[in-house]
Amino acid sequence: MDFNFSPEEQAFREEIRGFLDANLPDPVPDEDPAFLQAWNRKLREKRWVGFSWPREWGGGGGDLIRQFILKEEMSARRAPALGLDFMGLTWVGPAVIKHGTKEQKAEHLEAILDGRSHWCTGYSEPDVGSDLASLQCRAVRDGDEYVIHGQKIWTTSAHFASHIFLLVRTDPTVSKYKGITCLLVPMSTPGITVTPIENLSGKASFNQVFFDGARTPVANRLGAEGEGWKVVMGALANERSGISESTEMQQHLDDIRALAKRAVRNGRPALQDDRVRRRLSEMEIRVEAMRLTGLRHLTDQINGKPSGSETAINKLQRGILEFEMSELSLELLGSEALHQGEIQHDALGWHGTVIGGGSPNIQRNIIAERILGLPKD
Amino acid sequence: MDFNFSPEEQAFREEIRGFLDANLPDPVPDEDPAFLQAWNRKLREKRWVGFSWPREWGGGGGDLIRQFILKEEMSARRAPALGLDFMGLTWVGPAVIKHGTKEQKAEHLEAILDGRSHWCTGYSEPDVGSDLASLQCRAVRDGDEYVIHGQKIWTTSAHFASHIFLLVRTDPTVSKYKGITCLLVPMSTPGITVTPIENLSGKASFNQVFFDGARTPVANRLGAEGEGWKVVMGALANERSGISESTEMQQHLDDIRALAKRAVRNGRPALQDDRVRRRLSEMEIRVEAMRLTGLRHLTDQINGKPSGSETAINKLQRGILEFEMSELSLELLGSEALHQGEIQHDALGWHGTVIGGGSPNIQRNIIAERILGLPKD
Amino acid sequence: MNFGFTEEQGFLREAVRKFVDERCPMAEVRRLMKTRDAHSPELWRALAEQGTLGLLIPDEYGGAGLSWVDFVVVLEETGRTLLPSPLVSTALATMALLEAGSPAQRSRWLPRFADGRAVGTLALLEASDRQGAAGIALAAVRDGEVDVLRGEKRFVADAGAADVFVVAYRVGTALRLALVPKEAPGLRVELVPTLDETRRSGTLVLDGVRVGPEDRLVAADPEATLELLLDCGCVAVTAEGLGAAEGALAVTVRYANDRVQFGSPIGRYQGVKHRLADAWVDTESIKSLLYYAAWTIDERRAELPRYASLAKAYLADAFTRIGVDCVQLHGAVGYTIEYDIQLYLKRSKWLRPMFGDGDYHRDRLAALTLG
Amino acid sequence: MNFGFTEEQGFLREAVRKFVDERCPMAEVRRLMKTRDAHSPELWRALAEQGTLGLLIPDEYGGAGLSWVDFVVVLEETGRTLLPSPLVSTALATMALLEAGSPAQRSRWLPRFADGRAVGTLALLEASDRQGAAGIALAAVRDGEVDVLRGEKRFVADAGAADVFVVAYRVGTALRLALVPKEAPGLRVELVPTLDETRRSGTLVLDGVRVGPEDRLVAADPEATLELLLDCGCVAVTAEGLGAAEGALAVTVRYANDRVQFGSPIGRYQGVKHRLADAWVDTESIKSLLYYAAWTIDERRAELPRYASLAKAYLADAFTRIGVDCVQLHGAVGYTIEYDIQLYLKRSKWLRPMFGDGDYHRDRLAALTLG
Repeated sequence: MDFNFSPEEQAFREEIRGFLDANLPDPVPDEDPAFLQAWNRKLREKRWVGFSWPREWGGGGGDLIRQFILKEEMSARRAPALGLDFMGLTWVGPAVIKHGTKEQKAEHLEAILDGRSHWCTGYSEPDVGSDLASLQCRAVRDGDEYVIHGQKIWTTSAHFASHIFLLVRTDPTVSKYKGITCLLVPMSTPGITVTPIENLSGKASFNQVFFDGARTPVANRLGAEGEGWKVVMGALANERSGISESTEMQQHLDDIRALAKRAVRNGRPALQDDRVRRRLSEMEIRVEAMRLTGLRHLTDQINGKPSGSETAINKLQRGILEFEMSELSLELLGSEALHQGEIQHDALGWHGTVIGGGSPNIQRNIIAERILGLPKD
Repeated sequence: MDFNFSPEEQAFREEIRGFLDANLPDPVPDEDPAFLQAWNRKLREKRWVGFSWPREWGGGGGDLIRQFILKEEMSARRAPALGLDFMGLTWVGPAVIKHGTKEQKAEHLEAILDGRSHWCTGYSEPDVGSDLASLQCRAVRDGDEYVIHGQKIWTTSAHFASHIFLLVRTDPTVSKYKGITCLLVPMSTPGITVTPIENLSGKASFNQVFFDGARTPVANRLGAEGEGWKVVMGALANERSGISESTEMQQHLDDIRALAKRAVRNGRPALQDDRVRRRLSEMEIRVEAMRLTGLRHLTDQINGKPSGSETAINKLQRGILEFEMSELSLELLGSEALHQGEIQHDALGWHGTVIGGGSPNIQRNIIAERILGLPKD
Repeated sequence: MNFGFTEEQGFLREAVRKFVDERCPMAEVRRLMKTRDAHSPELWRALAEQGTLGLLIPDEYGGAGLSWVDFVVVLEETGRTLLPSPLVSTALATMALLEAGSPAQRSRWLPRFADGRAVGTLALLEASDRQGAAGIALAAVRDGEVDVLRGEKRFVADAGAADVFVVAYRVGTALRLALVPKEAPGLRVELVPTLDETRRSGTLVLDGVRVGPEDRLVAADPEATLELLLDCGCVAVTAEGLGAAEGALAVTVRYANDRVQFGSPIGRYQGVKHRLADAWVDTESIKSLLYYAAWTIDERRAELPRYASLAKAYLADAFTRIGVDCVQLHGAVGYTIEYDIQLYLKRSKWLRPMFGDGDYHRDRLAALTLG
Repeated sequence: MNFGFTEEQGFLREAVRKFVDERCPMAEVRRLMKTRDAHSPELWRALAEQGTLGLLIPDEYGGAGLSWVDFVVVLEETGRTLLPSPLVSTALATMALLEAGSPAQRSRWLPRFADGRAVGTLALLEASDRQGAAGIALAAVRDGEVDVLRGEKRFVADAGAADVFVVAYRVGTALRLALVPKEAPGLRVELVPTLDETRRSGTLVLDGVRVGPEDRLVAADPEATLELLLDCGCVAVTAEGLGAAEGALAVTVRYANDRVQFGSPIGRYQGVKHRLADAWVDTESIKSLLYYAAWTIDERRAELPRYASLAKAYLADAFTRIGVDCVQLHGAVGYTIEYDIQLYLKRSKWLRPMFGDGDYHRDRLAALTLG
């Protein structure tokens, strides 16, 4: 156990800080597309976009600890995300690097790093719910093409995505895990229709995607036919370091502390209220526990023992925190909570985040059955 | 809806208060057997023991509202319980009045009112748990006697009871509800052995009772053979008015308020701590909700619509309150909570009370399935 | 002692439920919430014809002269389907008139409230963290017998639909209450977008509004009148919230019976059913507190402050939990605008601060009980 | 950056677990808890032979010179089966000597702590609601170079088994720490019956106890030393509590797999499994905080106060919930003395106030972070 960083790692941290001092405007114009493009170009020059990707494909070739340091420093200064194509960087790129053909790598990887592509992922389907492997969307081979029929749902960002990382059933006669194939499909393909689903804030953040005989070349298949489940499980493991979750929650905590500092409750500063103080401390405890749990799993990853179900810990902690933070922030607003506003909007939005990661009850089932060894229901 | 009492009811309340002023010592010597006997004689003279029993059997012939007033006033002054044989008064007496022979009534009712008997109830068995009707304890008819073999468990007070209100299986060939019979058995009967079970406080509050060929005359059967389930369900309904539960919780609340008034936390009076104040208010809210819910059910009973599963409301509220009160009282004690003492002892004891009424999860299943109509698990 | 509803109250409940189901089903709620005031004059007149609007108003002013227990029955049913309407606001304005209105003021407004020609509301609050009299700072400038008001009243419910406002202000340290009609020169309403789209809130801008003696309420003790109005507000929104919580529970029970996952309706799992059972225990317990609190308005005013706080504190936190649990138990669809459950979630967020949140009322109870 | 245990620490954990399972299974725990001091000199010597007692003590005094991270591994395992022993008390007395002991004091006591000939403990507290220096009021009367103590120290862990006490007192406003051996004239120990029968607590009565210069610790900043001891205490009891929480969870998981009701093991029901899953999330999260807190004692003292509070606050409340849930999930047998789960419940009640409860540490964190 050693939480000290090596001199080289420390120097890397200083390098990031220096870069941010020199380049990051205050306040960060994080809604300005021109700034975000320029920012991405600067990060690309440093090879900090796709930091852990191999250098031969345009990545940084960085190790996990430096990646952690990079994320921590960027997040502490509220710099924009590392890269413009979130899904591409997190899911698609690593899968293409592992399973892709030379042509696929050339076509997609640099585009992801430059933010020229914008990927979405087509996994969930109506009535399939938590049981992902039961998916029904069909692709039938017709010469050099697959012909796709079916439907996806809860597809985040599909309404402005350039490509979809798509799971389809190519063989319904074998066991459900073996008949699945992964395709890389441009959203401009004829036969694809996107219907946005409005969320409770009235925004379209996810979609239904319909495939009505959409055709895509066999060259767009990632990995072998019937190997789609393996491909996607590898990609899922990539997503689960838990580090970014805790830095995000740390930012929320900073925000709610700032709110508490200016809030007044019934004529008295909110920070003089014992219960407000203790609720903030309770959040600090859980955020710090998440950060350190993330570091434990990072160590496991570095040692080649990537964590499996253990990531459910931080998912559940996050659910508890999002709820608590939403409620406290609304309480601190007093009657202002009746109105629309950013804080009020965020307080409704956490439901989407929490459900997006698999509902808390599903996480609890996983823990109870896989880790504690209790019988299946 | 009318929460006013009639002038006659108000006069009855005044009568009780006058009686208490004249007769109840302060402090109440509620551990002194001689006082308790004398107190019971005084209450018997007023016909307040067995207040709702018919006058012909020595009861008060009182109505439910006056019974409520009587309990409320007695409890507010922390007078001893109304009667000495709790199980006899609550369960056995009403069942004997309804189903008993003239001889059974003569033998048992006055003894219960005078506190000469001490009843326990033999329902639960090992491995039967919540599914009471699956009981296995056998009674076989042999001439004018039943011969009993089997075992009961969690039998409160059996180690000093004079009689047991016993459920046995007389016919294993019919459906489980139909083969049950109710017997009124003296504990002195040969073939009955009692083994106390120590609870976590090291006290014996409940027992195992073994029947090894114990014989009891057929004359001790309450109701017809095979009608035991009906008899006991009627008795169970009697128990469930919920009024006494809320008066008990009100006493706990008074105690914990008194504790909070003298407690200091980290050098500051506990009553200056916002969180302590609000936790006390939260308890006040739930206790008052219990009291009023009890009154709603009392009204239903008066109108001949006795509540069924609705009593689960106050059982669950009680579980929440007992937990909260136990934890807050220990927190208010500070380091004193390390030691043994009455408050610490009570803080462990609530587990018994809560489980005794059927575990909270069982109550939730009942509500979800019977009232909300959700499917059985 | 009788803690039950009369047969008439049973009929009233049935009638309101039938009216609401027929005249304002959820599709109509969604249509109304897109309109400027979330208020339908047609629906309002139909409610008047039912006798609902005049419920608290005495016979002599064209009402039915019924009690708050009756009104709570109505609000529970209108809350159940999130009916958009200024029902509560107008009832509170009615209470202001019944408590402290002059005969002329009553004659002018109460018949119009009863038959649906006018809508009233309270305009009391200023600071977002303050409920009671201590938060009222708006100072009148005296011009002879006239009080001239310059300032703002915020968080005014149904501000756009209202024809008359009950405004609180100060002359020196003395609190005054007055009726200000919407046509009063210098009065302006600014609507503010609301979290719960079925509800409306606005700021009343007072730019030299003149309040003459005939406009002022004649309260002997304005602070007491103000407290009564706030406590009645507590009871009213608790009733609406109870109905909404029951509605959310019913919607979710239906979903849990219908939605099949891993081969069973999700309502089979204890993870679902126990939370719904807890929600039911809460709604039943709130009923007990609420009905008694309503009865104290009618019969035992001295107990009202405590019971208003007991009921609202329970509701505020329990409905928050119920709203969140019910959305979560819906899974992903609970987060879509298509399903109704999110409307109940928003109502739960709306009702929490209205007339004081849980901690506010727990503090108030502690002050009453512990000193 | 490496958040993992070394291979040696893995062996240490296995060795302690094996020792505890063999030498002090639950039957032996139950036997020991009936003895006066809940302390077995034989077991203590066996622990010494294992090298466990000397773990924090430098080589030169006969110890192993290991770290708090190692010690936390030990405590987690002894906590798992509720081992009765003055292990924590002696380790805290060791820390007092390492931080502020003179060479003579160290030479006298550390070798005896390491080989099990002596037991030490802290005698700091007086008022039941006070943890820190502000609670220390015991005033010495000066007699030349000697401080004469008259008064009481309460809540002294393992008071009956201890050979030497680290006593805090004041000379004027100045805080002082001293070593008082149990044979000191005027010293008397009164044992107090404890809620957790596997633990012992007592009152130290000081009736003219004389503390000479050679008895006093030589702390440059006694307040800082005191705070360090209390923070080390936090870490130690959090480690014991984490082990106990894991033990309670394991016992209950076993019961939930074995106990059949309505035809299924009760562990199949979500009402059971979700609570156990939550308990597991809590124990894993506490581990993260605890291991880091232990590391700060060894390597980064400036961060210790914050991390001691983070870890203890989480443990205090989570273990309370876990203890109660685990008893409840056992049903009626959970309430009997026969089943072990009630011993874990009592341990959870014991550990909450030790070195400050949840609210105490949340207040402390708020003061650090918010001012």
